[in-house]
Amino acid sequence: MPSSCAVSTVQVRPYHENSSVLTGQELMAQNPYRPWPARITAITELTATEKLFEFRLIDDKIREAFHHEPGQFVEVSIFGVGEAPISISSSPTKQGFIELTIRKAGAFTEILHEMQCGDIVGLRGPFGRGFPIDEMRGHDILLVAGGLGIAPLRSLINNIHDERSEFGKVTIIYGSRTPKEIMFRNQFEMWRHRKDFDLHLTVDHPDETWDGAVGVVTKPFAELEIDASNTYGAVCGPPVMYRFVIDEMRKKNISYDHIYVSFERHMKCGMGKCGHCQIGHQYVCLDGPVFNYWEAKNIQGSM
Amino acid sequence: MAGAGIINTNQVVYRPRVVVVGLASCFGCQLQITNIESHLMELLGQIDLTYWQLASSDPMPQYFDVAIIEGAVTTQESVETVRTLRRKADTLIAIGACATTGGIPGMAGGSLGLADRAAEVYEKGSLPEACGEMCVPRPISSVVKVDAEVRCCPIDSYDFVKTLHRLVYGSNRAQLTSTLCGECKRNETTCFYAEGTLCLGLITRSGCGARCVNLGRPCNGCAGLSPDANVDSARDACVRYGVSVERFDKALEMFNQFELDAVLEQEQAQKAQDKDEATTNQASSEADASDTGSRG
Amino acid sequence: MTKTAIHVDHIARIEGHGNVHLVIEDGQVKTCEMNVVEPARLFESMVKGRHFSEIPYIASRICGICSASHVVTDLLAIEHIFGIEVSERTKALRDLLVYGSYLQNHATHLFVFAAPDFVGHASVFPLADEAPDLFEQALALKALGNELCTKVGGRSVHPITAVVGGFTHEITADEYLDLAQKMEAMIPFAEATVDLFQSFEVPAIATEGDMLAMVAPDHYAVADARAARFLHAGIEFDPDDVEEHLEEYVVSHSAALFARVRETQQPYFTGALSRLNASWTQLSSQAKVASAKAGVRPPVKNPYFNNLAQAIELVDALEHCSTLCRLLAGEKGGIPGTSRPVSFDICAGKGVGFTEAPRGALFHELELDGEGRVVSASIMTPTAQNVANLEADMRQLAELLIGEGKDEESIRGEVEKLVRAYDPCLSCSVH
Amino acid sequence: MTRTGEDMLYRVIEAKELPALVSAFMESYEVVAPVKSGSAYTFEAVSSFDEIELNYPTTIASPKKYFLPPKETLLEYDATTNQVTNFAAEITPRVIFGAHACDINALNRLDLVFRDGRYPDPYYIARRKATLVVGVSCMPTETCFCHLWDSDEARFGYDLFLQDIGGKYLVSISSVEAANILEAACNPREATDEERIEFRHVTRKRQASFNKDIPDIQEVAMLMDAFHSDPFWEELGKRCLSCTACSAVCPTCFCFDIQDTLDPDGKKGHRERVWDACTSPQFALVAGGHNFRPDGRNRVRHRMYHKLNGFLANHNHMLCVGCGRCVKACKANINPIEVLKFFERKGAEDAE
Ligand SMILES: Cc1cc2nc3c(=O)[nH]c(=O)nc-3n(C[C@H](O)[C@H](O)[C@H](O)COP(=O)(O)OP(=O)(O)OC[C@H]3O[C@@H](n4cnc5c(N)ncnc54)[C@H](O)[C@@H]3O)c2cc1C
Ligand code: SF4
Ligand code: SF4
Ligand code: SF4
Repeated sequence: MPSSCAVSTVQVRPYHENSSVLTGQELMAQNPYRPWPARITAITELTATEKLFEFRLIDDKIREAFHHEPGQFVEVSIFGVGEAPISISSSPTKQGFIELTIRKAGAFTEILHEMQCGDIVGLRGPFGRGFPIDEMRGHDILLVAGGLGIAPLRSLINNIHDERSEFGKVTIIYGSRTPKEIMFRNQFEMWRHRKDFDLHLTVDHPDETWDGAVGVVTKPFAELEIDASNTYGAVCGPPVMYRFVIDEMRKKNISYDHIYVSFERHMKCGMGKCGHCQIGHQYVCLDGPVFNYWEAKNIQGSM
Repeated sequence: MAGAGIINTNQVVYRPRVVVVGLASCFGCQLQITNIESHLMELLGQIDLTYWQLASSDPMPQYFDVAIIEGAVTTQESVETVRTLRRKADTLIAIGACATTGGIPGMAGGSLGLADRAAEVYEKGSLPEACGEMCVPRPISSVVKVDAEVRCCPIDSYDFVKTLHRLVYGSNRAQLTSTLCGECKRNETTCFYAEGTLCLGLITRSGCGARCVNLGRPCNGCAGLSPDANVDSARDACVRYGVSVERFDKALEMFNQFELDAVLEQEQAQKAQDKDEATTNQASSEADASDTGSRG
Repeated sequence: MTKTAIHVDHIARIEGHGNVHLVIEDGQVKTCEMNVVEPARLFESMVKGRHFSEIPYIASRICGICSASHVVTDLLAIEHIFGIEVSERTKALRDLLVYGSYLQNHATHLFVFAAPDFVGHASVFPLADEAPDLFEQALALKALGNELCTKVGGRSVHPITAVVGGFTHEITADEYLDLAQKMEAMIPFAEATVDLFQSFEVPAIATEGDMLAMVAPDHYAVADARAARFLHAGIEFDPDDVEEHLEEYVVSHSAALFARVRETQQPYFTGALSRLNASWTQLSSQAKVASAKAGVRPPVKNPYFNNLAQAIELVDALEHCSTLCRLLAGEKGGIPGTSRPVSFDICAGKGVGFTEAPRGALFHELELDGEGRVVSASIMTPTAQNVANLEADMRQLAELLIGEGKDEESIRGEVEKLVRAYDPCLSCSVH
Repeated sequence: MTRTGEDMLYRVIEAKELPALVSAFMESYEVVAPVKSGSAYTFEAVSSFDEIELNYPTTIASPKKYFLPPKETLLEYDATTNQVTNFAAEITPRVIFGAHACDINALNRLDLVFRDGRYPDPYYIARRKATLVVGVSCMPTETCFCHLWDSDEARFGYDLFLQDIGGKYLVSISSVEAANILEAACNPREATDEERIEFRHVTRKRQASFNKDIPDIQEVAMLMDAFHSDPFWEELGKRCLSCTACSAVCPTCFCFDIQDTLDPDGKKGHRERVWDACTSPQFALVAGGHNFRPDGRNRVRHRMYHKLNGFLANHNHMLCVGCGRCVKACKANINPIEVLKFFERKGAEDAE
């Protein structure tokens, strides 16, 4: 810095000095990079590699202002380790708590898996565009999940369940590699028995405990009766799954724009700036992660 | 990876037991660990340094969590040392160019045989027993799996701390393989090629901040060839800027003799493969850009 | 017949890998070997065929702790061959580089390697609790050495900026002044270090070998004189003639070559103690006072006093460097001109570069072809020159201690101490 | 800083008044300007007018670094409690003196992403607000093609713009803050008719001086889509050295990574935003090792696509402003001009 220069560096706080005058929404908006402390209130082991975490935002204002749509995600912070985008697994109808289904996949998620109830993480969000739940009301729903793809779909499923009367027939196809890797099995079974859902569980590799269907997620399509004009489809799973499932849905004549897919990409800011999640000109974090198939088809390099 | 699996989230509950071992090297990287004087005690507070021959006469313990290795593997004996360390440690860190690329000791590999070199240095036929059974100098990773590497010759002290932190506390920071020129642009230094001077930044792994270029010297490649190094394209660039390709190749030997040999081998294999594939469907490479999401 | 075998495998707190084998039979020392097992990296062979510009950079990797000395020595050799005359500023900067490595090396050696011996610890770390002040100041001194090397050479280990003909980068006047002030502030601690090492008790032995050091008529020479002297034999020679006076030979228990005075076939000592003996009168004023106070006046033949000599050199180096820094900053007329590399022509030839590394006389002999590529190289490091003398002193020490009826454990302890007093750098010695 | 053209004022000052203007700025701002550095030019903080090289061809990198620093702390935290301790950002009030039109247009592009839209970026905005931009007219170099993307003139986004009309400057004034300083330091006067004519003259001259070898292909965005699968991208991408130099120098490359760094004590730390680049091999890598853009072909194509098509789709502007910096920075000769030449070749082939 030149010595003749009269100015010195000033400290700017990218947030309001007097936060008490702001609403929760305003607080979050004034610095969207700011993670808000959230306490782990429950941990459920789902499989050997997946756990369901329940969080409660500590700040009252923030907690009350936090609203999400099924399919949206949050950025979870463990300071020193980093941040990771994670889909919200709980339904918007569940107030005050946020559930995340997290697979142990690497550095960040391993540390998270070691955390205990009462520990604090940072949360910011929700980000992205979720499933068009309002549009979906009054229609039949066909949900297809593969593996961890159930994480965002569970939010949708729980939402539908909580407002069951507002939806038509609901069919869920959920495929997993092995029976041990099926998540939320009890919850599904319970609903199946109550005839809330037409549930199809299928595994690639059965073991001695398994008496259900065996095969890929497209297999149950053969026996499905679908009223194409009245159905919304939603798909989430590993990359290879999409093309096959969408083909099946198209064969059943579900319209391009009634089929919804959720994408995953490397993601940092969650706000359409850092560039990592770009596919063509779309930002998965801003324009997605949920896209209808018509949009997705028209993004260069998406499918 | 959170290698040693040491932490309980918000709090360190266990200090990993660490050993530091030197192989064929100049000891500079071990020195660099001590050269962070103002933070040395803080650093030592986070680990249980159970063995460090450079600084202590305590003997090597039976059990430990983290092994830090400096130096290239140049003898049969050190091959064994490295294997033993790998067996005992949860986490193995290679520090410095010697350990990560073979470094300067690696120059003794290459075309001229090791025996011939030894004969040049010692009187013919009188190689001292103390030299042990020599082998082609190589990086640790060519002998055992390495969990983390701290690159450069010598290592940067803070880079070392970062790596240790990554292993002790975990970090989701991406490990970049981009090459050095980007750093020069961030530093806004004039490129050596503009004056027709050879610089190895074109293919050397970034991360050092282009320290040498900042001080007026071209990159010598001590961080090692990037796994994404595009040696062919770099040679073309040399031609475009009037730098001798022969000198470029020769300069690469300085820190990358071992990797260079591997690259050459790979290139040859690739060429053979390309020939095979030339006849098959060309569109196959298009597929990699058109994956959908990756939830599994 | 009683036979005692003392083996110290892997001597700690030295640079590199070495073992001591001492076999005593019936009160007689039968074997006394310094077994240097540092892996050979074959530098002299690997530099062959390479361009001269790369050589200092490669040679630097012989040793991290005296990397600056290796670089400067190679630069001197190359410039000597090409007939390059560098600027006064460049010379001053090179002095700073070499002194910087004295500060680094001596501080590390004295406190991290040697001191634990005298206070009965396995390492320096317990000192951090026992004598936090001392520990902190020792670290600060070492940090200052690093800072000097970093500011002048670009980093603390393996300098970047020193090239044939000059320097590629220089710091600002303000930074020089800041360095000078820091050096001056550190002098009292260096003096205290002299007192500290003076207070340690050491066995009374006197080396029988010769001593070798760089000499100059008018100053305490470390990097710029072209004269070396064997102090006892009184032989003074030009470094270009080093091979006529200094004989290297292979022994099977060491990967390092050994050396002796060719004329007398005697082993010899090189290092701080030799320098002090050779140039005592040219020490800086405060260093001379500190030395006299500690009772160190030439001739000093007890090799244990090498530690003390290093401590005295710390005082000398700080004083000298602060003066240089002030001159480089432009004070007192300054050192005009630049350190930017001068232009030169490449030619074939042979020449020897010579500096006083922290551990003693360092020679690099290079032969270049018409394109500036290395035809042959020979590197004589201080430690390689010292091992033969170390073995002789070790034998003398063991005999003395046996005579005094000391037990195996205390013999082992004293032997290790002696090795460390020599401050050997085995990675250098084997290169 | 104002965005509309209505209140724009034009005045004339003498070239010899510039030092006074710069000094006036220095009273309350750090002044950043083009200076000579080695054989090139860079934007640096200066302490006197004499250091400034106003007649510079282009700089190695753009003034983007003053709005999106290569490394910027977003927050500080305590890892032992896993809580944030501080959000303060250090910001220096600055004047960027001597930005070319392309760089001002580039800033306007960054505004679209970081200032406007759904998530205004508080750090960017604070820097943008604390910075005055003084533009200066230029003549194109061989590698400039800003005119193709309508970026050779800055219509807004600056505080002052100095058009060199030979020994004097026609100044367009667009902020009160700058107007006050200008008026206090210099003697701005109404432009005469001759000066207005001279202004038109130099503008024409600039427009006529662009390198004619750079093909003018206006339908480039559409062609990017049409030739998305052309083997050309393999040829181009195969050369990429994965160095990210292109993005580092580009005034409109804004991708970043967010990284946590612990202090040496392992307890406290800070979260930083650091420049990243889509040409970096790890840019689209996700857990489990899947890389959505695993090779040079995919990465280089993506970068060019974003520059020449993607941003346009979202924001109605080309992202590339044709500053030509990447043309110089890329040692592998990968740049938008090569893409334009490819489309030109394609056009020629079709015509055959
Ligand atoms: C919109 C969205 C929703 C997601 N929902 C869930 C979910 O509900 N449950 C779940 O378990 N996982 C989910 N993920 C994936 C999760 O973010 C990654 O598994 C996690 O970031 C891996 O981090 P890691 O450090 O454990 O793995 P590592 O393999 O150590 O790190 C991978 C590297 O990639 C980076 N990275 C950034 N974004 C991603 C990404 N999207 N995927 C993978 N790596 C990424 C990391 O920062 C790191 O540098 C979702 C991802 C996205 C984009
Ligand atoms: S070639 Fe060297 S000097 Fe040029 S940009 Fe790359 S690293 Fe920097
Ligand atoms: S892509 Fe190249 S020419 Fe276009 S704005 Fe960026 S650096 Fe300039
Ligand atoms: S396109 Fe050029 S500048 Fe960009 S990363 Fe590739 S080689 Fe480097």
